[in-house]
Amino acid sequence: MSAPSTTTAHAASMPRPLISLDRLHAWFAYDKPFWGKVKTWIKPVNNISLDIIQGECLGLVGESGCGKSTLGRAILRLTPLTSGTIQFQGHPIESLNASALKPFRPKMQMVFQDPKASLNPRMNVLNILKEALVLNREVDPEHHLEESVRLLSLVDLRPEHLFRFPREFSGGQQQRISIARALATNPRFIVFDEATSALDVSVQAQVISLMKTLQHQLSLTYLFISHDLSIMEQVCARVAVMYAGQIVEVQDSTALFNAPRHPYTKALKDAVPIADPLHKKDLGVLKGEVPKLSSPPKGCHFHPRCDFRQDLCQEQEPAPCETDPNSWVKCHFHEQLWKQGALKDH
Amino acid sequence: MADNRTLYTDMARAAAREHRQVRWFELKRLLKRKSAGLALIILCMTFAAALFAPWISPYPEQGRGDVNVEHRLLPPSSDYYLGTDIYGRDMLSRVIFGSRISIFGGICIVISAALIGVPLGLWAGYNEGVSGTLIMRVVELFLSFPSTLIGMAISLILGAGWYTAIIALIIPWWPWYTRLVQGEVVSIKHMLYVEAARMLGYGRLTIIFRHLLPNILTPVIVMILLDLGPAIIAIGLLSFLGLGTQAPMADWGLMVWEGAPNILNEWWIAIVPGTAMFIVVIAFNIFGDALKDALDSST
Amino acid sequence: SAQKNMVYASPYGITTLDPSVSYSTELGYMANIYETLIRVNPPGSSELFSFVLATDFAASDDGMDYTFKLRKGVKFHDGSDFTAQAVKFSIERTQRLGKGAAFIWGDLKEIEIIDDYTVKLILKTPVPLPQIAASAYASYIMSPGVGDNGSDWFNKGMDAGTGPYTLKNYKDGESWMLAKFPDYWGGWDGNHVENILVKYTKAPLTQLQMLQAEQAMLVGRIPLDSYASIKKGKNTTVLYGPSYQNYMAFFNTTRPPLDNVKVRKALAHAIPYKDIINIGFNGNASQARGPVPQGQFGGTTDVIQYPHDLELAKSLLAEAGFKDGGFKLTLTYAAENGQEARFAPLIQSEFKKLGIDVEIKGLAWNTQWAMAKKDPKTAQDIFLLLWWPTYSDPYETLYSLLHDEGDKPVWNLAYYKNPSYDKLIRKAYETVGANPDKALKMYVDAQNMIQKDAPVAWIADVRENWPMNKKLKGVVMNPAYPQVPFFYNMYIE
Amino acid sequence: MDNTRTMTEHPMLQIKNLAVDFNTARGQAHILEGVDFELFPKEILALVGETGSGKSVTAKSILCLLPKSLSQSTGEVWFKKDNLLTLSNGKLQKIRGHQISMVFQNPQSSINPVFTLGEQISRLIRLYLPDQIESVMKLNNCSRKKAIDTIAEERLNEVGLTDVQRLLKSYAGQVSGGMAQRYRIALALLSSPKILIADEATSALDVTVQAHILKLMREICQKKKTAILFITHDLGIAAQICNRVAVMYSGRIVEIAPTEDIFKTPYHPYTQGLLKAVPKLGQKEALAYVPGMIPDLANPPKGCRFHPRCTYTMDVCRRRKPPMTAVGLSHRVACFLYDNHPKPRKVEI
Amino acid sequence: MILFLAKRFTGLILLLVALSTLVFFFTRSLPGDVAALYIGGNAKPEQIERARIELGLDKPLVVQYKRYMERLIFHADMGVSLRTHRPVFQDLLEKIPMSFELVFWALLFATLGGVFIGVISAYHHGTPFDGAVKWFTSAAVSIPIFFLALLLQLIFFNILGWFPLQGRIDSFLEFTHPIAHVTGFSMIDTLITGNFQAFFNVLWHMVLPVAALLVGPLGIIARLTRSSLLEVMQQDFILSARASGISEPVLFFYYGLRNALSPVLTVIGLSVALILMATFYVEMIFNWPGIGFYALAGIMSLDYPAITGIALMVGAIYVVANTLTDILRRVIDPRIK
Ligand SMILES: Nc1ncnc2c1ncn2[C@@H]1O[C@H](COP(=O)(O)OP(=O)(O)OP(=O)(O)O)[C@@H](O)[C@H]1O
Ligand SMILES: Nc1ncnc2c1ncn2[C@@H]1O[C@H](COP(=O)(O)OP(=O)(O)OP(=O)(O)O)[C@@H](O)[C@H]1O
Ligand SMILES: [Mg+2]
Ligand SMILES: [Mg+2]
Repeated sequence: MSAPSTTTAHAASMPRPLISLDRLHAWFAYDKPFWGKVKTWIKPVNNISLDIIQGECLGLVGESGCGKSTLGRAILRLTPLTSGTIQFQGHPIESLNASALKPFRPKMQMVFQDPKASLNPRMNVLNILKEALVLNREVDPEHHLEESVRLLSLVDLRPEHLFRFPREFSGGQQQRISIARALATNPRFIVFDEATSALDVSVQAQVISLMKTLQHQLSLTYLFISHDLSIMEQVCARVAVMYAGQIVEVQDSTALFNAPRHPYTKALKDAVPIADPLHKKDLGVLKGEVPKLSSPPKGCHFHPRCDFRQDLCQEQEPAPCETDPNSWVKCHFHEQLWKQGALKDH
Repeated sequence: MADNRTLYTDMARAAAREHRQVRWFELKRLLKRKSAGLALIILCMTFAAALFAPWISPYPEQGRGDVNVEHRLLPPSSDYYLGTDIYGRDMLSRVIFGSRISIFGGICIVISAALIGVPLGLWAGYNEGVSGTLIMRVVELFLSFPSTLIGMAISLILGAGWYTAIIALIIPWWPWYTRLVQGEVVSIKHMLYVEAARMLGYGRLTIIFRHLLPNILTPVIVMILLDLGPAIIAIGLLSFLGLGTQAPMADWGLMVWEGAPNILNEWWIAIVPGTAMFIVVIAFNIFGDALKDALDSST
Repeated sequence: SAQKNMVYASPYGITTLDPSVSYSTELGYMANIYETLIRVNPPGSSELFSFVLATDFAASDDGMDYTFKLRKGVKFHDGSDFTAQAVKFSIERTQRLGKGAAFIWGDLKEIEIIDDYTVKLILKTPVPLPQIAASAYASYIMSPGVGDNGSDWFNKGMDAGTGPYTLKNYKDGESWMLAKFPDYWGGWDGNHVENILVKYTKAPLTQLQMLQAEQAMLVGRIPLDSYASIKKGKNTTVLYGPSYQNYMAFFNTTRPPLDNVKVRKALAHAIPYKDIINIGFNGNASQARGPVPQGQFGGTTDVIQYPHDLELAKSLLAEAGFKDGGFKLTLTYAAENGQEARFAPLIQSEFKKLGIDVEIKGLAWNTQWAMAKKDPKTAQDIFLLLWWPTYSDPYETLYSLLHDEGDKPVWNLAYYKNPSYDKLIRKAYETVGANPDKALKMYVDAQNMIQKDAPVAWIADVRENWPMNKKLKGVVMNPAYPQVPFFYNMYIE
Repeated sequence: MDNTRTMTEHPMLQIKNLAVDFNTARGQAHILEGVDFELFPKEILALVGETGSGKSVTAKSILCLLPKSLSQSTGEVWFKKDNLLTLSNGKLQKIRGHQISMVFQNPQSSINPVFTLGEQISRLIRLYLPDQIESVMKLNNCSRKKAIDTIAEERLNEVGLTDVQRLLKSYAGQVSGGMAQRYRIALALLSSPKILIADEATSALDVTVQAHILKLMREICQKKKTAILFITHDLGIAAQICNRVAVMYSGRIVEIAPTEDIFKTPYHPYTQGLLKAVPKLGQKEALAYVPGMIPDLANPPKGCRFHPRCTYTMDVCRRRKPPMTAVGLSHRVACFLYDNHPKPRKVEI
Repeated sequence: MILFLAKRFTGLILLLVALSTLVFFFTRSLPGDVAALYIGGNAKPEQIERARIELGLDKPLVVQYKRYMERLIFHADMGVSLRTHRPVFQDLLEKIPMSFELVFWALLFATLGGVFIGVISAYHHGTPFDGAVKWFTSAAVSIPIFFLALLLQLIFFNILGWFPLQGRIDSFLEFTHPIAHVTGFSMIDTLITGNFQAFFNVLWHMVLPVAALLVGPLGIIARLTRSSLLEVMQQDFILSARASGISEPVLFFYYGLRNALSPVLTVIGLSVALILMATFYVEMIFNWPGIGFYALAGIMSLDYPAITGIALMVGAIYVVANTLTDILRRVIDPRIK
């Protein structure tokens, strides 16, 4: 087996970003009039700056509809950008057109939220994989069949599955097929968009362990999107918390859940039900409504729902504030809260 | 390696075989519905009649149009099962020969319309930009234009004849396919698998033909089947106005037209082809319906 | 008391109600609303003409001017009196508009009013003016009260005639009424229908049904195959009469193989006249002899006829070098014309026996005609045509159909060229007024000249027929006025 | 403890040997075969299990909501004195919504998109609560419409929805998934039903809103004595709010027990696998999972449907379906391993 | 909504301009000799030449086009019919009401009947009744319209004698109670002039042509309603409403129907065009003096101003009908943006 490991394993000593986003905006026109300006914009990605370090698995959590998928798709240039820059391995790719983007496509892949919908129902697994393999220059077209089998074996599927159609697989298997497809192009970077949220825990565990194995084997970089905090810790070393189109906190995953620095992170954490009947707890309830992405609250987007808000929060948007290397938080009063221990568990 | 490959080929064969079995099962289930089976039998018989017209019609030369003046306007009898027309030709033979143009023409119209309309619909559905809008505007233009008028006008230009009738009908027909396909494409193009293909960096044409086309084929095929009836009727309508098939050939519509003035006395001249047309169209309809149900439930 | 109202289910629509312009199927109504100075009598009458708005006419010796004495006491529908002024006004208006059949007045120099009831028409050449004045088109007299009104005025449903009926309730494309004009000079004593509702009915089948259901007294065209049942019907009957309409097949003389006179003759012999008459016309026609139909002045049995004779046709073809045929011909006919559609296949079927393949094309009349006129080289091989004369002198027919039209053919769709023929018919035309017998001989000679070259096969002279209710009496048919029901003469028993 | 109490009471809902077949392209699919369980007053029963194991189908067949043309249901569903499966439509109507109500899996698609939320809730209020409308009308001296609005507002506030006035005027497409789900829950609670079936009722919510709903459920369960059948993937929820847990695998309940028992001593190999796969905050070692594939329901494995994936497969497993055996006080499991020795056996997977 | 209407309206104008351009050049490419047609009868060459100049046919096509468009846009002048020699616009104004009466009733009954039959058969889904409806609708959409019209005449006039054969009104009434021309709609005209005898007679005459026109659309609408409703009835929200204890009839007629109606409305919009087409044949067979009758005559005689006028009119009707159904769809279905 000739593993297509082209990059020599980098020592994690010098973490350098594989992808870096700078003030990225991706807005959608909500009511496009016949002529004239768009009146309302939906702003699922609103001024995001973030580095994804080579070889890491970055988690992205946040409530449903806050813009996680859009961010993932924006990085892969699957959704039109409004402004900002994206660098991939140092190359700016935010303004490349479709053909200029072609060489980058195989290197960045995505596993979509809904595995069934992301596989063409009229194509069998072989064709699905072949389609991606064509883009992998290192594989001779003659060997596509063997390569497909190899990919399937990577994701724990058997050769006879090659000739089946997506609908003949269970959700978890479909998810694995899309992972196989993502791997077929020999990518450096994969976005997992809630790749496990539709699955039951057993199947979810299956997919996650697969992801981890592959990451080690092929030294891949992941962006792992989910709104389930419990699996974040399993999968990711670093986690970004997203709220209403913005990233409010980035931290080391263990630290994040032990000692959140942003009130929203804390609220999320409190609301997670723990699968242990002996540790029944009062689930934290976040008051207020999910903000509209078209007109997010002024100042800190989270302030209407924050227990610790002060006047400043309503007026001024907090700037990111570095707490550790590669970690930062966007809250005016995070230091104060930290000192008070207001966000600690009781 | 080589062994592996033969192994894979074997596996492919096995999988294909199984797949075919499933298809066969679906077909059987479809035919188990009595009406669909009956419709299919009628259609097969009609096809056979059209194909083997010279051999199965009692008076093939009359079927082709030779007049038989001595036996004009005879009612159905044991010599002429369905009677004779104003030129004394055997109605049965005429109807059998008439099926040729009706059925061939019908198929020709819908297939050509699909061949024109489907790619345009795919393109227009996938590119909602200038080209797509343009196509849809043209489609709307055609749809808003009375199709019978188009048909007639074209027949008038090219001269009446069964082939011009067919051309004249294809022209107002294709926009319906474009419309159907465009709608379907718009509804599936945001599916994740299309996005996945874009993620891989494939261009429009690849996506259109590899990903969109196979997924809209079912409604198109059903529409083709359901359209065959109307197409046969449409040829008949043009012929009815004297703009379609020309003597001595005949399609069913023309025969109804020719027989209509006699309907009070020699009713069989119009009723026989009219009924034939009605039965075949209904058969296409029922079969198309059944196929639709079968295809819908299997995906 | 006798019924005074009747329904006429007519397939003949109205294209214009302007009597100066009218040149189409509205004739049937115009002839009941308007009147001409004189009228041609049906064949077999003792007199050639009968007098309508004129009471007498006389020609000068050289045939260059004609004096008409006019009827007194005639009123127009608008209430004014009919005088010589009206005659001058009408003819000049027609000439001025120059539409429709206005060409018939082409040889008229001027109109002189002698007194209120005498008028003199002066000609440029000695053409037969009475025939022209009796024309079915463009010779109607209308009230000077029309003034400067154009066709629009008429087309709103107005009329200004002297005829027994006036137009009422005109709904184009649906129905209109010919209502009794109370002041008609002929008076309303005796038996006359007084109001005629014309129902414009295109579908022959509907006409038949209306007739059988007694919803119509008179109809225009019904399915031919129903004639037997009409004749047998309790209430219905068919009245036959002569007509000057005939069907012909033009051969394209500019292109092989039809540029060969032998081939043309062979085809003329191969046309199954009898079958055509029996099936195509349900017996309601006879084989034509030449361009001029039998019964019309100029139509005599002296004109050569080509009888149906396949053997002869075969040998002629062989002589021409086409043993067993082996060529293809296209035949066009007017798709609107059910009659042609009916017999065209018979020709096709018969020609097949000679080994000639005929492709039949039914085209809208106007398309067919346009294609024939465009370029003889690419035009059809055989062109079926229905013809009827505008006025009852053969010249119009002979001239229109066969005189050399150069490279812009209009009616000569055989593209036939024969200078001596052209000369002969013109001479006959200028002779006819003064010496009808001599002219007749010349007309016959001219026709035989044509027959020898066989550029056209004369298929059938049609007989006029009126399917109608048995109770309808007094129906007069006059072939000079095709498809005109003279309602004034009709009455219901 | 809770479970001892429940055993003494009469069950609110009793399902016996429920089997459902679907007609599919590949033939009859045996989606459910022999589902047995009961629901007691004031309890919350969690129904967990693999994707496609038939949880939603079970829920729907309780209320006879499966399309009759496509499926056949056999067995018994006893509610009070009636077997719901044999009840006439008219009688079912009186039970559906009034006595047993249900929240569907996909919140947005289970709201009629062409009526405003207000229209839909007021129709149900008129159906369920005519008395209350009257009393509100008397109390507030207001019109009928007003009264209905008042009730609607009150009920929607209960599930944590704010800005109700706007909500009542919007259509399904105009509200977020979370709002839609809470709205559906409010509808289901409108009639104060005896039984609430919640099919993944919180899966579209983010954790914070979910927490609110879970709290609410617990409240009504206690206050109004409503029994809740809570279908979920999230074992965390099961652990936090449910009294008992039923584990479903390929059309059968394979294990049912009080929550604590299930988490502490799972018996069935599948349950054990499932529990191991639950991610926990702070857990470092890799998650375990049940290997193998979901069985094809048109062609299910003979005998115990789990046997192809089970490490303890015995001969008998391939031949016969394991019956439900009691292995403890109100703890039952369908596995031959426990035929003789009702001790949980750690199954290595 | 106003924006939408404005958009549709500009769309209509653009469509009509495009349509008239298309039809103009199209008809001019027809091989007929327009001038000769205009003269009629046995036209003589010099007359034809004169008519050509009168009609402006001697000018280059572009000039003709400019002239045509100017007249069309600024004077609603579509030229003079070559056949009737009257302004096409006037002709159309006269004919439209007559056809409209047929189309209106046909559409009304096809819609009401179709939806009703569709709902009932969906409600009784799978029963013999449903099967019968299925056969009936299959037959309805399969029967060629001209054949149907002939059969109707044969059965209801010739055999049963229940309905009149043809025309708008009995002939004898045209003598005694002629329809006054006020609006052109005979039903309205007879009503406002108090001509009740004619009114009922006209109604009676409409039965067969309307029946011939409505059978096809009725079948289509019934089928579509049925299948669309059946699909809707499987949706979660219906299931959910059923689970809330809503009774079945309410579920079908109130909850389901409104959801199912959107595609049905689209088809009703399209049916307008279909019915208009069908009037070509029906009016001919039933001798109904409407637009179809006029169009057919126009086509057969290559009366291009009339053809253009009809095309424009049918196009406009199509767009208006579709706009109306679109608006209706928006009203009943807020999902459509
Ligand atoms: N193509 C688009 N056009 C308009 N709005 C869009 C588009 N794609 C996404 N949105 C909007 O952007 C917002 C964020 O969507 P996104 O899918 O990124 O959320 P998410 O965080 O992934 O949510 P979930 O957890 O439910 O997947 C949503 O409100 C959505 O409606
Ligand atoms: N209408 C239907 N026709 C055919 N098969 C069906 C139908 N509805 C459900 N099924 C099948 O029944 C099985 C059980 O489905 P069900 O929806 O009950 O699963 P579930 O346990 O609720 O899964 P999930 O956790 O994904 O909601 C599945 O295999 C599904 O494919
Ligand atoms: Mg997402
Ligand atoms: Mg479910």
